[in-house]
Amino acid sequence: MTVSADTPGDVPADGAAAAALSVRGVTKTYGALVANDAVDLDVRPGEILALLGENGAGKSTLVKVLSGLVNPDAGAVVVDGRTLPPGDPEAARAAGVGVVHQHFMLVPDMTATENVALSQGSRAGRRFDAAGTRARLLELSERHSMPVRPDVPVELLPVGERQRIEILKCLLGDARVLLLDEPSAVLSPVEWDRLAVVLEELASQGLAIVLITHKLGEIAAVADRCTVMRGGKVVATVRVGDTAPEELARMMVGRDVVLRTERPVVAAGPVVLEATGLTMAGYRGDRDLGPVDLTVRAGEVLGVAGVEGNGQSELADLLAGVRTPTTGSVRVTARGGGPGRTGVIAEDRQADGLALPLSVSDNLMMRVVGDEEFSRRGVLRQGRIRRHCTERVESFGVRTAGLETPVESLSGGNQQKIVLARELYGDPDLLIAAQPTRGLDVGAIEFVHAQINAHKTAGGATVLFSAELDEIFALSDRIAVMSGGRIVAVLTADEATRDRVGELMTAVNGAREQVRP
Amino acid sequence: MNPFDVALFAAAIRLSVPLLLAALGELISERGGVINIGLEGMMLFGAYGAFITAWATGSVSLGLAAGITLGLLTASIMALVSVTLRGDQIVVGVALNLLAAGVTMFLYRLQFQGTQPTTVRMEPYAVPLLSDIPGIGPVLFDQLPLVYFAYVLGPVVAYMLFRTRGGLRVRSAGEKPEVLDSTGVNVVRVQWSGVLAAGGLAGLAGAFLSVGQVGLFAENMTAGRGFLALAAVVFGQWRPYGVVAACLVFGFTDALQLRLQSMGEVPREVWISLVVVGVLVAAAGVWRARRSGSPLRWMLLGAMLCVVAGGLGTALLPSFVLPSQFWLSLPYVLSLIALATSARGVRAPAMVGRPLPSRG
Amino acid sequence: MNRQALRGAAVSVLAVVLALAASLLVIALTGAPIGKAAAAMWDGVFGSPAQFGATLTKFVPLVLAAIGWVVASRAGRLNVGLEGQILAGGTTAAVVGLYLTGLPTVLHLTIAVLAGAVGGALLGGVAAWLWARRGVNDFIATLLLTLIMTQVVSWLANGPMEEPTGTLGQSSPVADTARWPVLLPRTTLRTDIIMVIIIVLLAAYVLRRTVVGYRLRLTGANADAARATGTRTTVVGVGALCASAAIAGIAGSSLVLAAPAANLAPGFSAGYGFDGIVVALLARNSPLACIPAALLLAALRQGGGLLEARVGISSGLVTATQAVVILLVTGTAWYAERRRSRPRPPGTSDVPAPVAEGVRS
Amino acid sequence: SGGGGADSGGTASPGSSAAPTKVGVVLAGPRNDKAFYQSYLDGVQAVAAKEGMTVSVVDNVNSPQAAIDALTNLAADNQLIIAGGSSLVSAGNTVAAQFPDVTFVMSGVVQTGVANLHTYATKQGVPAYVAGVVAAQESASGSIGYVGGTDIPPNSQSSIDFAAGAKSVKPEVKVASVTVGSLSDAAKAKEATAAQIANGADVIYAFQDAGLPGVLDAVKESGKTVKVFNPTTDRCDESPALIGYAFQDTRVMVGHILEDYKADKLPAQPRFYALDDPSVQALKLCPGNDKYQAVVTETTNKINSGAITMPQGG
Ligand SMILES: Nc1ncnc2c1ncn2[C@@H]1O[C@H](COP(=O)(O)OP(=O)(O)OP(=O)(O)O)[C@@H](O)[C@H]1O
Ligand SMILES: Nc1ncnc2c1ncn2[C@@H]1O[C@H](COP(=O)(O)OP(=O)(O)OP(=O)(O)O)[C@@H](O)[C@H]1O
Ligand SMILES: [Mg+2]
Ligand SMILES: [Mg+2]
Repeated sequence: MTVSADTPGDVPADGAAAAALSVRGVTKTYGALVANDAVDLDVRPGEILALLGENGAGKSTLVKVLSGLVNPDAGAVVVDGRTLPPGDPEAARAAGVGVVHQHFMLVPDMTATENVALSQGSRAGRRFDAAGTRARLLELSERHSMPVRPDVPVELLPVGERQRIEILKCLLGDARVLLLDEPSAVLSPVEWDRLAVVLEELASQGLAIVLITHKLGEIAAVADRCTVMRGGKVVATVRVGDTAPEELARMMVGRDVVLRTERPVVAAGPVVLEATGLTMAGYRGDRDLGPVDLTVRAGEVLGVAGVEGNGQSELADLLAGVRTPTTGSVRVTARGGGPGRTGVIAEDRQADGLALPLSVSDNLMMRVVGDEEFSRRGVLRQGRIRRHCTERVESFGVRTAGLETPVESLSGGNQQKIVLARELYGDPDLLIAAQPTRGLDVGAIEFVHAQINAHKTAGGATVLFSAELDEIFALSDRIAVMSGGRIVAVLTADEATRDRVGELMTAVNGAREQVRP
Repeated sequence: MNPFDVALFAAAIRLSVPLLLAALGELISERGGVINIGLEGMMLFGAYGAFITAWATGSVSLGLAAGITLGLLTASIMALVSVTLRGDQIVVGVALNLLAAGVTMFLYRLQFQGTQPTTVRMEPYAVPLLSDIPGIGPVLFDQLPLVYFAYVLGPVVAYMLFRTRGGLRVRSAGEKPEVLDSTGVNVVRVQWSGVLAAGGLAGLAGAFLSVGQVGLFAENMTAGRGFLALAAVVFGQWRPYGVVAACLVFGFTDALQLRLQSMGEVPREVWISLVVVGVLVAAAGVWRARRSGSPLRWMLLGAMLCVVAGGLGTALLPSFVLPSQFWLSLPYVLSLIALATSARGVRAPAMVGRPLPSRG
Repeated sequence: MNRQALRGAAVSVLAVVLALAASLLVIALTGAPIGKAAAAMWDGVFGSPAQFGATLTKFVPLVLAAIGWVVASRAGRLNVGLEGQILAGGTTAAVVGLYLTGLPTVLHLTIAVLAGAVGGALLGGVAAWLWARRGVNDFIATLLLTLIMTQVVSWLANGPMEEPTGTLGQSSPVADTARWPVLLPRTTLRTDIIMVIIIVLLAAYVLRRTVVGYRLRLTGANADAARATGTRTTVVGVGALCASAAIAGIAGSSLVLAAPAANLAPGFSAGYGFDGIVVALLARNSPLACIPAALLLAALRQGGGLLEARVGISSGLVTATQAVVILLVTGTAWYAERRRSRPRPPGTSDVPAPVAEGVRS
Repeated sequence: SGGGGADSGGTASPGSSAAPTKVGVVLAGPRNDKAFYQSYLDGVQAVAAKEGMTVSVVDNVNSPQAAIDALTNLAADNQLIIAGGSSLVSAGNTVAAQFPDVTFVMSGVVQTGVANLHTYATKQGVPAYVAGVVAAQESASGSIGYVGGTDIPPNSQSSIDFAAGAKSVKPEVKVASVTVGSLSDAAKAKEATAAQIANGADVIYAFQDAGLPGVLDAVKESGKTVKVFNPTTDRCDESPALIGYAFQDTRVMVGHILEDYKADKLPAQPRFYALDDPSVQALKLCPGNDKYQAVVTETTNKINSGAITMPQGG
């Protein structure tokens, strides 16, 4: 079945059931930018609707409108036939709209129990039933096999567990409509599988679910229909079973997207990265990292796979020099000898890679501002800086109004490009790429992969950390598997199969990820 | 001569109470993300309002109510400007202190033209039976009724902050207001209630000073207690029982220093107890270092200093007098030391000093 | 951008005018002649060279404290303890001015001013150390240190540094060689104002045009990203706090070395440290805008003084009026900010809607 | 009499023998303290009412710069400036030179050789010496106390002189001094007094103004016989515990200032009142304590004749 991208909502409702959630003509502008442009949407009870769209298409904005966090300029949100007052989160919650936001909505110094209790009830003076809340949380967590520790402040928990708490929080709220904004971005494949089961089960109980994700495979696995957004508008709504992933990608980006990248073969050069005996005591309080030994050569991509919480983030930080190891050393040698330069794509670009309130140009200068080229005796050389930034922005195709635009107003994909443009500048000998495509749309992923491959072809060494096994397989020449803070195996691309890697990831030491009561 | 007698402890309690009232209110406010430099001004307004009402009506309880009301009114200004209008918390607080000093002075002079009348004041109430317990009875249970209120306030605040929904909301407003917003609770209102709690209790603390203890008003009679209460919240590391302990420590050191000053020379008992304190601090340090990995060396250093000073004092008994400024700054020094030696996990609520983000 | 800045400035000015009107109203309510009061306000600021000189004299510590705040807040540090650092700087300057005698003027004055900077920086350094090494909140640390410093100065002025008769509770005046030369005769204005203007311009230049300024900005915007890309953020934070404190220390040195009495007296900081924060707020953390903002606040302080002396308005009322001004200014600052980020009708902005991003053509 | 038409900023030369028409008063503390500052202002206003002068007041001047401002602001409009509070002295030294046409009278030792700058001050410690002599005799416990306000010169002078007076008659008497940290913190003054009493003091010199009721409260609540001296004013009716007070009436002194101004006789040398003029300063006893009158008179005479020398410092 071919779908015309110009006729939104052309897939009719299954049966006669009234929509649990209807969105009518929602429009939201930020200045001149139209984030949502007359968006219409229907979700029926028992249905999982996927919401797909490139970065900046307006998905999260729509979720915020639905949950009352953002007051739309026009349009209405109807739940179970009743129109919600705009910009009123309390009314949305009361109507049964549960939301898992793209960025965690948990108070870091409170426990899971307290966070759940916080999200419930409306009378302030009342004592909250800590024991009851805790019991219900545990009961639900057991029922859906989503283990959480109820009494540990959430700031001490790994992100996967925090995501589980977010989802349980929603479920405990007796939601009728569940909105999940990229829940899988921080989940491991195993965790996603569990979540998928839960979602289907919930749908079968009559919940209406909106799932936002960039992963076409996830859509194919659980969603009934898929609504595609582009530039704030709904461009199409299709039945998932009838539509190929390539087609979805095309509708969303407006052109053909290469979903599989060819891995260039480059002859490995001299050793660029040599890490020996790296250990770090007590990361996340009670776990030890290492000892880890690693060697990466010029023209080589080493992929690091592992279940979240097994030390990959920490290893990335150690290799990037952001943290200092307890013992051991990291040596980066330039291809021509001497100390080498490292470029780092941080796992959490907003937290560790960008200064959001500062301009595009300020963000591009972070590493090089002290170089002779851009400053003389401590004084900035404005002209050169401007020329440099213009060149970077152009060659990476960053969509920005200008060099002085604050980075926070760029969409996620363009923010990532700023990081890449900065970190790949000057042809670094080593690139540490941690979750380089987390939260990016397929078009942007294609671009990032191309950049990593270009870096490789130019003779740079790369260590790629990714929660996406597909990405690891697509780009890596060798794959290191981490478990329990150690590298348990290093496989060549030929040896590595999905099953083998998955097995290594979860074997023996992987038990550490398990929840202690 | 031994300074550690019933009178000392009774004085320590009386000196702690206004601090305790103000500091526990401030704790709620800071947990909600608003630091209230204007605490001193709120106390002063409270003291003035309580006095003028008691003077006009002859009723202590109306006076107390007026003290609370004025504290609440001042807190409303604080909340309006710093919470609703996102004004800088520090600046608003400083302005409120100016405002309180100016307005109370202006009105008091306008009214009394240079006289200083006294009025009714609260009478102590001996709790039956309890006050007959030898030793602690007269110290703890023959006090002003407000003192008993202060006794239970710590547990009440602890309960409210950690066991009620309201408490959860206040804490989340101080740590991550977005979360509260996303659950549909009005963050501005939650912060308002925190600030109002601080204002009402600060007003009561001021009333305790004027109609509670002396039955008169004097310009600037709070004499820096608001800042002391701020320090107590820090010293107590933003925990209710920590704050109670901090106020007791401040009250006790204050009572002790007044006592020591009035002894002329520092008696042997004090030096000996300094040694004891040193040993206790060292023990507590070791215990805490075991539990939470807090830096031990500072604790030990402090303990060593106590022991050495105490030992030397016991041996030599120098009749030396410390300047009054030493004692006046001691609570602040203690607070800084407590913060500097505490485990790294201890920190102010994340939103303290910062305005709420405004929603899109 | 310019239009927004203009609107911000307009709102600030409006707030001040409103506050003045409000205070005149209160004055009128107390029965004082309002015309006379307004005239006294005006004369207090511009009435004579002496009055104008006094206004400018107040401008000096105000603008310095404001610059101190700006420098620290650029790096994301909240230096609430400017007041204490003023006290510390004034104290060290007084010590040098009093006890290091026999030097020629240029040298002695220079050393005394530097001593002020060092004194301020030392106190700021304690807070910086507590922050960097012990993880103590800078906001709390600087506040507590201010409360401590107040007592230290009171002790010094009444004890070790008291003048020989021991009856004044202040130190003797510093040596003439350590005093700033008079700029305008028959006024309190001294040449330190020239140094101050240079400091402001320098701060503006450094913050805007140098690598140091860039690193401060970067650290303030996101310390983690700054650290990950090679900025030593702890050094930057400590440096910003110390520099901020040093500037406050210079303000303190001026309050001693350029004051008519030129001695150490309790309370010589007179709240300038806190008012400096108001100035910075009014100037929206822009160093150059601190100049008009500080002039405005100096004028308010100066005008209020004559109001009391001439019209007999109670000092309590003058104090309260200042508080109202501060509250109004603080309350309206956000309004100006918010107006800025309000949605503008489509077509008025130069920001193009990002269509089809994430694709490299 | 010289030119009577001396208007604001006019031609009146210092010491012109006409009554000033405009007087400015600067006070380092509150004008309603029921003590030192208030009596300063009362003095000026009493004369002003009689002579038809206008009086402008700036009070609570608590920083050096505020002192300069207050003096400067008043000097612009007035012919005579009277400043109460020793912390204003250094400001007077600098401002007087800028207004040669205005006469400044400060309450502390000023720079010499400035024609329009004069000192009229009280030595507040001296009556405390006499109080110390009485206290030593009154005390049954051999222990007496001093409850100070803040660390300001009159406070420390009184403290030193009180102790010296007591020791001069009973060298073995124990004198302990406590500083409350504020002159108006009645609650803490109460605790400080309670501490003194707990330590056995039975005579207390309370250097407290607004805080005095706190001191008297503590005495009452202790249930013991404790006697209290207070500074400045007669408050004997407030409590039977009050035994006497270091009477000080700066009104009389201010009257002298205005007379001397009129007569063009303002002295170049500092004019200090100790106990030489009983209408300005004296140790006075509350009713019922007449048994000490002889001691008071004798000590006062000895001090005035120079037979007793006062301790230095403070
Ligand atoms: N508060 C805001 N102020 C200004 N612009 C905003 C704001 N919030 C979102 N935008 C803009 O609105 C557009 C839509 O953003 P939104 O977060 O909804 O995208 P998204 O579809 O969720 O993208 P992603 O897949 O990257 O999460 C983007 O261009 C973004 O820059
Ligand atoms: N336990 C400790 N004892 C002494 N110094 C420490 C300790 N922990 C950290 N430091 C030092 O204190 C400084 C700041 O520590 P902190 O842990 O706050 O760093 P950070 O988290 O990287 O900083 P930020 O607060 O900007 O995120 C660092 O220089 C670090 O070396
Ligand atoms: Mg999104
Ligand atoms: Mg940290």
